[in-house]
Amino acid sequence: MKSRWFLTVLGVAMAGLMAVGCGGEKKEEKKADAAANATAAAPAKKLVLGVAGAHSGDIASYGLPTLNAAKLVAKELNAKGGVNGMQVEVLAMDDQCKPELATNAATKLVSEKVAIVVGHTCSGPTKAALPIYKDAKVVVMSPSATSTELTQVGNYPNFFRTISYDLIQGKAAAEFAMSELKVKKVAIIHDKGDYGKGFAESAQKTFADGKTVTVALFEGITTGGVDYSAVVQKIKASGADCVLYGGYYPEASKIITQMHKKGVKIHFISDDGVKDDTFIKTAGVDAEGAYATGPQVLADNEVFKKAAADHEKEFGSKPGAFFPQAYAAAQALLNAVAKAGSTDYDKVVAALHSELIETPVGKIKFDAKGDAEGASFSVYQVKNGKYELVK
Amino acid sequence: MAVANLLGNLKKSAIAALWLAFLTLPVMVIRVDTVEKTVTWRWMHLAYMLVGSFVLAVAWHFLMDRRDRGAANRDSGGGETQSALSLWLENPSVMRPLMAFGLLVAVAFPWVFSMYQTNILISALIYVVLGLGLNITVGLAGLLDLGYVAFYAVGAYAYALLNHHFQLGFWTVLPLGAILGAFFGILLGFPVLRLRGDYLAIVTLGFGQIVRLVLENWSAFSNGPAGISNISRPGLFGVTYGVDQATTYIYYIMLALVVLTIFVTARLKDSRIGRAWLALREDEIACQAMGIDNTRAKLMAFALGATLASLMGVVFAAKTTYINPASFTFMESAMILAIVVLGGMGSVLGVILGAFLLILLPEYMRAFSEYRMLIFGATMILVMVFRPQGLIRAKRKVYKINTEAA
Amino acid sequence: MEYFLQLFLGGLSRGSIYALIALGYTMVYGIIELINFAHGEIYMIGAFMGLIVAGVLTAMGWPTLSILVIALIIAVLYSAAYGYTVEKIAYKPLRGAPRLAPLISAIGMSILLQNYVMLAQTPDFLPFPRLIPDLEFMGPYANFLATSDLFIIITSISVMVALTMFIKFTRMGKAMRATAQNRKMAMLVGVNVDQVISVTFMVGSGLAAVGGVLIASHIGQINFAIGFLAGIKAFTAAVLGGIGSIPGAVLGGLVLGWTESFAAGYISSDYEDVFAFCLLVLILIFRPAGLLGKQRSQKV
Amino acid sequence: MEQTQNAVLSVRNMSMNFGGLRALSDVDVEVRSGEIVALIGPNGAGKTTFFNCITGIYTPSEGQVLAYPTNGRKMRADGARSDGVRINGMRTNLVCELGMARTFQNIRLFPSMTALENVMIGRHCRTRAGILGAVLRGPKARREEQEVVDRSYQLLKKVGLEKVANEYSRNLPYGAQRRLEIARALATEPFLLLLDEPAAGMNPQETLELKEMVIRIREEFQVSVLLIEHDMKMVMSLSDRIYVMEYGRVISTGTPAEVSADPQVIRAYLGEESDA
Repeated sequence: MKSRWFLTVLGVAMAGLMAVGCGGEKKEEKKADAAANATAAAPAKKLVLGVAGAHSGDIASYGLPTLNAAKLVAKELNAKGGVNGMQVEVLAMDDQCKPELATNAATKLVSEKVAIVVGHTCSGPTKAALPIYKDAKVVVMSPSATSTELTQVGNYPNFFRTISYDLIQGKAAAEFAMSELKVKKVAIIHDKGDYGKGFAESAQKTFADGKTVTVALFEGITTGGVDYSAVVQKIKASGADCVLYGGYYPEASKIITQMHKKGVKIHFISDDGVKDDTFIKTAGVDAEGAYATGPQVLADNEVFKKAAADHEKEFGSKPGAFFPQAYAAAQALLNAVAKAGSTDYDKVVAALHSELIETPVGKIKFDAKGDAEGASFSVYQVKNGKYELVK
Repeated sequence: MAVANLLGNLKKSAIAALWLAFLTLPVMVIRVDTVEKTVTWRWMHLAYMLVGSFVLAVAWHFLMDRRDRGAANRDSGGGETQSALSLWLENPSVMRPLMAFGLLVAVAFPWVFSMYQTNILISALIYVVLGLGLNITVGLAGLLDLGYVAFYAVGAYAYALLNHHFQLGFWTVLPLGAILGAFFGILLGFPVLRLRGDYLAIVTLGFGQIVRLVLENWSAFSNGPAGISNISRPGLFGVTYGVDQATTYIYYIMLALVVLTIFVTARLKDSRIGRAWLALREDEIACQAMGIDNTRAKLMAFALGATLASLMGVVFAAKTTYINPASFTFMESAMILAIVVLGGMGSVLGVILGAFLLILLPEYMRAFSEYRMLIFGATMILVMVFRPQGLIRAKRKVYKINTEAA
Repeated sequence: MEYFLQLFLGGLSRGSIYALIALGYTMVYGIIELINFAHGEIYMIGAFMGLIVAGVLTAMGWPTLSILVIALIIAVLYSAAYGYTVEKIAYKPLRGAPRLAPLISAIGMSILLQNYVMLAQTPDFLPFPRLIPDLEFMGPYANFLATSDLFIIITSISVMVALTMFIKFTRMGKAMRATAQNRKMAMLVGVNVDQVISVTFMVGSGLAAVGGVLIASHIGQINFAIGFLAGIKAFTAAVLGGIGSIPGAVLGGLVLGWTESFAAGYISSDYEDVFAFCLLVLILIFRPAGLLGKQRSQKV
Repeated sequence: MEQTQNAVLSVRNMSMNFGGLRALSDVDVEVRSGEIVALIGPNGAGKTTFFNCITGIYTPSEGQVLAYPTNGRKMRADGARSDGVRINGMRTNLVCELGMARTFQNIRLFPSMTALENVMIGRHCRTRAGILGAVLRGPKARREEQEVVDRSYQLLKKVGLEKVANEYSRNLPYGAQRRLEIARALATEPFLLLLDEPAAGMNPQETLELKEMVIRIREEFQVSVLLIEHDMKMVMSLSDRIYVMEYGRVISTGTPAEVSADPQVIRAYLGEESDA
């Protein structure tokens, strides 16, 4: 009796889920179809802007600001009458920063005939999803995927980004260490992740090319560890006068704290994943004096000021990570559609390459490989509990 | 009686709700910022918590009563209660058309639904096979393997690397991956044979971690955390497909592999080998005392499970066209294990159901996005509490004896 | 030599951290033979309790040391309550169920608790105040061992001693041992097994909370996911030492800590976890019951 | 060494130590072809340990165990000789394959398998079908499987369990489970059947039936039987010879009449535990 009851409920629930899933799916598909048909005949009412990225899970704090940015841009344009007479609608797709979920998100967006997508948050999922977009001729622009190969290998003509990539960032950090800090011996530590290791390797290469600095140590650490004293001792034993860390802020703050505890007070340079206020909060006084590279944001950039103010008004909080880049990406994509006059793939891509647009990251257009011209990295230093631009 | 019972339940539920509200009070209500030295109190959350946990507690007690009554019935009545549904399902005159219908729906699926639906169904089918593979190791042979995902990684990287370096195609690597999986299964199987139960679990967990860590660190071999992209999709006699057709194509490949796996596992389950595995699971000493070579049986179970996982790895790499070590974490092993246990250890139908439930549920629950993992965890607990043997209880074959010969 | 000593002490401190969490693990396992995957989450909740209490008290302007004491007490009590509740919901209804069923509900509980804290608090890392003050006399030795390291080492050893005494000499401890050896017999001789299991969970969870608060204060940050890796490491330590054995948990933790520390120091931290797991596999192959575990001859 | 003619099992000077504990010391036991031999003694005398030592579950510390298979078994183990196989230290499954099958004191059936399947497990070492055979089910595999089912069913019939062939073994009554264990052991085609307290927990009527069954089995399957039993009435009327053990030693041996007249046995066994 009991099991029959249970199975019946389960069966109904599953059938219901399927029905909801599929049913909803079909309806929306029709809508999208209708939209597509309408575009051909007369200006339609809606232009769907896909936003794919980590909207849940532990990386969500890097992905959600992008969604907010897209919503803000859409709202602003809609208030001005939309793009080509169409109202912009944001369609969010969560990938939790996992490649397999990213392909699901991508196929869903393609199924819904979305032509322009802001995303994805992480490089790995972006690599997994891009072939699907490429085949369906969807233009994708990421505010945060910094893997060098995404643009530099040239596999994806449909991919653009408003952030500069690991190679440039690692180079910027290494050059800063060589020319400004005049270090002689450096220990490079990374978190074994795609992002952190990419940054570390690029810095290592720059040091090797520069020839004035020896790399005394190049090692990965385990994220989430409780203790990094062994690696700190190793840094100390190596006699390095500078640590270059590739990774995110939680480990960076643990390492810098333990370094100071063990009396290792040398330069600490890290990347954009560390250029986050949470780093200063978690590392406390130990964060003081640490350097981090980050995308160049013109402090007196009018667009950025306005976007940040809008964000405060709309969501009641300060914008999060990659917000300016995401804002720029949404702007650039929608501007390209407006300039192209339709969502036609070739025209949109051409417009992205040729049209300059004023964004929070500066006045940008995209080079042949898809990187934003003019977007680059600056170096910041923690001074009095705040990141301040030093170069 | 019923009313008193109901009132009693309501009272118990109220107490439970108060207790849970008290328990969750600090985390739900208070948010602190130790840097700014500020405290935020969010009392509304407490109210939500009270109401929510009361409703849940009432449902819990209601179900618990049902469960206990069911258990009491079973004890007094003796024998196993057979659910009407499973009786119905076992009837071949019902089962056959049902299976035919299911297959028809499955075959027609990509033509009716969108590429997205097909795509997530492929994921679900991959997990069906993974579940069935782990079911051999855990469900039939009783060897708790917490590092199953390592074999999945072996297959995925085998295809990715062979494709990347030597341009080998999907169909060439598929059998190679299977062989490699079996090889790794035996390789890892050997040292752990002496261990039993939970020690086996932790060592296999360790192996799973080692494989992932090596993939992460040995960049020269596996390209490290950056992963391998641009893996070819499967082609057919030199024809390559676009994403849409390729999805449909992989879907049919997967469908064929699922049917094959179901066929193989169903037949194995009631064979000489399958019985030996079951005996191994039930009582290792008695099993050996009855002349079964435990070592052989264990290695076979390990190798076969690994082969299926490795096969799926190849398909997975071909499907996503990009892999990195992050796809092969312990959580993935736990997920596959959950499919097996939730579905019903040893039951083929149960595992299939479990895979669909665990893979499709989060996907269709996108609407609840942030709450879905919470609901997912709760579902796992609830199913285990109310159906510890899994959704479908494994059944043994009923033999018809030829009495004339007897 | 100095380098060796530094690594040795680093490993000691890291190992004590593992040991502190492993103690609760091994206790629960000893009594009901359940790999309590949610133990790491209880540790995480203990740390959050500590953070919340510390946050409230800091805002009220209390002195650091009293905050530490009160935070510890409240975290222990609350975590014990969590342990009690978790057992009642996810494990008690499953006694007598197939062996893997409680394991799955434990994994479910772990996912549930993680997401509960993430949704109720935040997915970001939160700074944890340094509640353990730096003692002055430790100043010159900070290069080797910080005060918080010392604190954790002393705590795990005293907890180990206290726990051993508790199990050896108290009535409840005896009941625990009886339950661990043969639950049915214990029941027959009048041990309230339900109560024993509840107490075991409460004590184990309380210990996890002690670990949570001290370790969070040592590391200086927490988020909802810290329990997972800590749980796996502690479980490894417990198995290494011989699961169910209390001194074994501490020894296992230390051996694990030293292995990782020396592997990182002399070879490469890239592979420290690989070394840790290889060591585990090797030890279990040659001593299947762990370092201090009793080799139980199987009854036939 | 002396070797009695047509012995099927001969245990000489066997000792077993667990750490400092000497569970068996210098045990000599012999079973001849077609005999029913009983092993009796108070609890803790080492009877089950003796079984475990000769079936490979424990490796005896000293002495040797020789088996003389009567069914012309091929031997896979090292040390196979025409005049007997040394089986101490041999793996349990090989001992079984050689032709020595046992039951357990605390019944060890496979609870979630049916009665028939339990017996079919016993056929495992006498059949060869592998994974491919199981999956493809070629004519050979099918024939073998059918043979396994038929023979197992026959065995169930022999122990009177054919009506419950498709019941889960955990649901069978106690006495039936004991008989099922015997059927399972017989399925391995043994030359020597080792029964560990087969009548434990049975009522007098069941015990009587069991006794008759054991005699019938000996005739029909041409096996020798070595059994541990506490039921004196059954032991005395069933066995050809008896070994009496106490504190890990054999203290007396002979026909039932001889043993029951041995003053040492009366003192050690019957005197102290007359109602055992």
